Amino acid sequence: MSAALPPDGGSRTLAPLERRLLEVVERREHGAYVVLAAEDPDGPAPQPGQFCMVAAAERWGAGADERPFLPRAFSVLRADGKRIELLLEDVGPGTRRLCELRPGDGLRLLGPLGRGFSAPPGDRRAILCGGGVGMAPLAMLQDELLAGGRDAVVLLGFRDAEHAAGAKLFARARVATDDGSAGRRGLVTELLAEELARDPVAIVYGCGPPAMLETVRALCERLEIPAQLALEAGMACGFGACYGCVVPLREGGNARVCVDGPVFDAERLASCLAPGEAA
Amino acid sequence: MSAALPPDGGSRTLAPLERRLLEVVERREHGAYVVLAAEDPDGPAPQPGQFCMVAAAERWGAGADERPFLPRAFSVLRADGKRIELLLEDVGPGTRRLCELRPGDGLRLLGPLGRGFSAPPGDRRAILCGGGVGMAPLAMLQDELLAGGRDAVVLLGFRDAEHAAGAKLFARARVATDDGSAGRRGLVTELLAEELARDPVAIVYGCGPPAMLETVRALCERLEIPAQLALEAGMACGFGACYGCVVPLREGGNARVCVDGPVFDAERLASCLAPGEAA
Amino acid sequence: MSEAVRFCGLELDHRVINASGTFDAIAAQRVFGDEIVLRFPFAAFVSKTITLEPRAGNPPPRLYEAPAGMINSIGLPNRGLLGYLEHDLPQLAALPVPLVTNVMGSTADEVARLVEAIDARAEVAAIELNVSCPNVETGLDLGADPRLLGRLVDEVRPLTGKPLIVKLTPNTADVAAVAQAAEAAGADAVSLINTLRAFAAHPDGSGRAWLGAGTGGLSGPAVRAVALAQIAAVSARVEIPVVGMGGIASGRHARQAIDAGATLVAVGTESFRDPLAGERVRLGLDALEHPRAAR
Amino acid sequence: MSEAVRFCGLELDHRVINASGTFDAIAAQRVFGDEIVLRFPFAAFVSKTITLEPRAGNPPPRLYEAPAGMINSIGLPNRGLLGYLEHDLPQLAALPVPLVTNVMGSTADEVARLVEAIDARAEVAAIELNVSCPNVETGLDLGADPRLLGRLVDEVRPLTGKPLIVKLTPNTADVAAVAQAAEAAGADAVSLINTLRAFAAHPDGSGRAWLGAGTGGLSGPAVRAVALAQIAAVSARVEIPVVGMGGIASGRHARQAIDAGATLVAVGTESFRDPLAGERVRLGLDALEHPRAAR
Ligand SMILES: Cc1cc2nc3c(=O)[nH]c(=O)nc-3n(C[C@H](O)[C@H](O)[C@H](O)COP(=O)(O)OP(=O)(O)OC[C@H]3O[C@@H](n4cnc5c(N)ncnc54)[C@H](O)[C@@H]3O)c2cc1C
Ligand SMILES: Cc1cc2nc3c(=O)[nH]c(=O)nc-3n(C[C@H](O)[C@H](O)[C@H](O)COP(=O)(O)OP(=O)(O)OC[C@H]3O[C@@H](n4cnc5c(N)ncnc54)[C@H](O)[C@@H]3O)c2cc1C
Ligand SMILES: Cc1cc2nc3c(=O)[nH]c(=O)nc-3n(C[C@H](O)[C@H](O)[C@H](O)COP(=O)(O)O)c2cc1C
Ligand SMILES: Cc1cc2nc3c(=O)[nH]c(=O)nc-3n(C[C@H](O)[C@H](O)[C@H](O)COP(=O)(O)O)c2cc1C
Ligand code: FES
Ligand code: FES
Repeated sequence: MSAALPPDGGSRTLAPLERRLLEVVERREHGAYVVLAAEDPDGPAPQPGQFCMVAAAERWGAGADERPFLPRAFSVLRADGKRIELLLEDVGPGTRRLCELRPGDGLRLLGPLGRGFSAPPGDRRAILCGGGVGMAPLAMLQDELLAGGRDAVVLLGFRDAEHAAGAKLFARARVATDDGSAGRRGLVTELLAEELARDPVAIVYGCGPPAMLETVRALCERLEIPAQLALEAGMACGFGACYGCVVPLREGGNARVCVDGPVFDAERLASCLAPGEAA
Repeated sequence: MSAALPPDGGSRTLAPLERRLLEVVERREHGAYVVLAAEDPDGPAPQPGQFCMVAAAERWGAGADERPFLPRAFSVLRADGKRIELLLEDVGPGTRRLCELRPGDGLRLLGPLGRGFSAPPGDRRAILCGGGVGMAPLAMLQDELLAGGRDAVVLLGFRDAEHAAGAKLFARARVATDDGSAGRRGLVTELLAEELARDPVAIVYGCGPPAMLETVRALCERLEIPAQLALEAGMACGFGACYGCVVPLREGGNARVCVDGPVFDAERLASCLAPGEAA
Repeated sequence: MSEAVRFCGLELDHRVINASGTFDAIAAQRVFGDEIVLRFPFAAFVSKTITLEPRAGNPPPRLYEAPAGMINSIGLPNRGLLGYLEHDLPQLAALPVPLVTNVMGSTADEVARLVEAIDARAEVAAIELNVSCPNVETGLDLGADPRLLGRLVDEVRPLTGKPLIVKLTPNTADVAAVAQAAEAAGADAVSLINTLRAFAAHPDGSGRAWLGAGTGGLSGPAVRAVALAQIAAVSARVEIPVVGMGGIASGRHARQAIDAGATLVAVGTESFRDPLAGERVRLGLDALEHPRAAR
Repeated sequence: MSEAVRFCGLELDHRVINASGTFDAIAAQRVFGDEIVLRFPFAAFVSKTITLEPRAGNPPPRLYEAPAGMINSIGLPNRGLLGYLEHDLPQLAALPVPLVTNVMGSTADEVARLVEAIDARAEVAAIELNVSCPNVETGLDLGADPRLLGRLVDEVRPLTGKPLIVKLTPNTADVAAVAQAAEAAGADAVSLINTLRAFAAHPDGSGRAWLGAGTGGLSGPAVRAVALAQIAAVSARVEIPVVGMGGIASGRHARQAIDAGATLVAVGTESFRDPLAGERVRLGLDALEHPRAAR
């Protein structure tokens, strides 16, 4: 059981100060993704959208260029007070090492961290829109919404069918793929636009690559529909210590994704793209 | 089959220029020691006393203090043209990582390197005297001597019975242990002194910790008995490139253990102890 | 079990503090709650660098992972002196340990104004002067030249009765000469090392800089051996206490810095990997100092 | 497939050479036989540093393994100028690539005598001047101060018509200023970085130095980001070609150094891990430059 969705982002589940040493108890593959489950008896119930800083307990490092060195950030896919699940996509030395882990191996985990999603205001319908591995924080959010008796439309976009296999992690979801090999051919943001056209009394929960998030942000801004977007940023610490993970705010200045986010109200963001990055 | 013992140290088996990627095919424990065997179809037959520079193919590094970084030196325990065996004692991050390897894992190996033992001059009886993991280069030497129809007395010293289990790697051997838990209680150099007293027409082949080697050296010097000692030194490269592995010579100047040794005629050495080290 | 230690007249519970800019006690309270105050990992808290005017810091990306370390181009974001005094100071003053405020200015006048303002605040136990700011004319770090640094410390020394720690730059030919100049001008202590100037190449192979600011500073285990050499060189030439840092990640590393001459050690990058790194370093250090008691 | 490159008038088969003191072509022939000559990994061979008189080098231990790198205190053992000319030079001249002789002296006079003697030998294609020798008076590296270095290069430049490469020290505040001084005094190229001054603590925890010589120099991947920053800083300020080195272990790293401004790259520590590292770096670099052809 995750912690209930807070009415707004003010409250958060606090992280125990210690990095916990957890044991991996299950490793499943879902197409291109790996789900790692670890026993976490002392972990508090995270809110949907919170994340953890994770490292393998053994041999963290010594990959290409002697990396990884720092821990890596991962959304909580699901957590029930006894175990925690993470969704991984192998994109570099850190995720590769974690994808190697097998039941019995150790994991160092700090969390839950950050500010998660908050409950849909009023009776707005929740539309969860995820791109690729960005679906991770939406799974627990859907569970929570459904458990609370609310609707939760899930729209997911993937490169291809191999990645779309990840959609099985959701109670139900509609899928788009770039190459049409699963679900609709096209972008998940096209599904979102249709969904919002059908019924604009909605709130959008988004997580995915910057270009996708930026499309979601711009769309919701134009339609004046509230959105909560979970951002990513390179992180060293995950708890506000390094000031490395900043994102510029529309109101001026920067916010730290790890403590002020990762979930932001879309209206606070000027753009979801990195400076100089094209959509 | 190892290469025949050369009449003197002038000839050596050359190393292929490439680090070979070998597959571990067997891992055995002998008390405190691990024997790793790897398939090595392209490896030339090494001479007894030659060594290799070895690293795990995967995850070399990331131990305590982010080490190991450099490859590690290991004597060839045995090699038969198809496979090579190494004897390991876990004393730090490099040997620990290698001791973790299991059949199917990869090993990077450069060698055979260095100058090995040479044949006993005239009809001198060969006495092989090893301390701890220093027994490694003596195993192939004994095989070679016995195959050549010569006698080869092996004397081995160990801390305790757990380590003395390594003596099983030899056709036959007499053992001393510090605590008397196996073989004679005492030092292997006491066995050696007795052996030499019995019949001084001998040559001593020694390998082991500095203090033991120094005792062997001093004993043989006093008795005017020739000795060939295989030294250890911290090494970065193993092929003469770094000048890191030097040992001072009696004749003045330094020799590089990796290319001028590891086997030295005892009379060339001033002392087997590191500068400032007590026996 | 740790022994108290005197440092520039301050009584500290043990020898392990944080490196400036690598721990945000206020953010940590939002994340970990009161636990971080109850179990504060450091014997003193060093603020990140405060400048006269607010700074947004550098554009992202600000972080790069290097072999056994990291490169940062954070760019000293801070609320500026007034923001610090109003907003941060009251919260930091509530921490259970003495507060060291780290300041930087690009001219002696700026530094003087910072030092005067901080001096006026009783909540602050000591001032650390970051002299790794690039000199506007030469582009070199302000603290790279012994004469320039001596002059700077000379000017600001009279402005405060609080202990003045000069945080040296490692990007210099003769760090011990710079430390001597700081000592001669009245510094109460020196701290080192700050990050080594470093370049992070874009992982896309384009040859562009990865960091938003172009270059950055290297920290973590990769720099530890350089730090130990500089700590030893400085300790051999000054009488004032030395705060040693750079890649310290265990009690053994702390011990090495102390053996090289440091009175206190500071933990920086390792706190990013583990928020309790400071406590771990202290316990490790205790165990080395009292090997029996630790069993 | 690699493209030939001109460097100070020399025609080299490709851009990858060895770093001085990290490859011994003569010893390699004893170990690997003629294979090392037939498949020589470098486009030029740089000798280890030669001094006027023979040197035994430092007492062991000379090596220490550091996070992502190593610290050495080899101490420049060599046969001295005469021994080099008589014993080493004939063998090195037989290598299939141009020979660069690296020399070091602790006074301008010593350097002058070395340069004159090497200049007289047609087998030598270029001279590299190692200025990381400690100045007897200051203890700083000879090459740490732009004025001192400029004067030194001024004195020895007229003594040879061969290309003169000045190998800079990284242990300085402003490496670009030193490079400019070398250029102004007539150097044909600069090479960098040499090792960073570093301390290796004894693993027994006693606080003693591990290395026989007390301190040493850090090299390997740990220093790569520092090297790239210095290569970029120097390349931006001089017109003469730059030889980039420091932690280069792959074609991608070589590419980064070239993008930072280097004309050639040198492989040092990585050759210890793999005698064919030079070839691997060259092939990796080729593959990045001709991505299609490499498939
Ligand atoms: C809040 C949050 C939640 C996340 N949740 C998930 C999740 O649930 N599942 C998941 O799979 N991923 C998640 N991520 C992303 C995940 O953290 C990254 O994929 C991971 O850090 C990549 O590490 P790596 O070592 O595998 O790859 P890296 O090599 O670190 O590459 C990842 C990216 O980092 C950059 N990069 C490359 N080299 C360097 C370098 N030397 N230094 C710095 N940056 C470099 C590049 O942009 C590269 O594309 C999340 C990230 C955040 C911030
Ligand atoms: C020619 C030769 C043949 C050998 N044959 C064998 C063999 O057959 N079997 C076998 O088990 N061993 C053999 N050895 C020894 C083996 O190479 C070492 O045990 C191994 O290198 C240890 O590496 P490690 O990482 O496990 O331990 P390390 O941590 O490297 O510790 C080993 C020793 O190195 C020193 N040390 C500690 N830290 C450092 C540091 N940071 N930098 C440098 N030195 C440090 C200390 O003296 C320590 O006791 C041989 C060595 C040589 C030279
Ligand atoms: C992300 C980051 C931010 C830093 N910010 C500051 C700062 O604001 N002021 C300062 O004096 N030093 C700053 N430093 C330098 C550290 O205080 C310390 O000197 C350096 O990182 C070396 O220690 P370490 O290797 O333990 O991190 C910063 C270092 C890092 C990594
Ligand atoms: C063991 C060793 C010996 C070295 N000897 C010399 C030398 O004789 N002359 C010299 O100019 N540089 C010497 N160097 C420095 C290297 O040439 C090179 O500048 C430095 O190691 C950085 O490159 P790397 O990180 O690729 O090793 C030596 C370096 C090492 C590691
Ligand atoms: S990751 Fe360090 S402040 Fe956000
Ligand atoms: S180990 Fe490098 S020269 Fe011997």
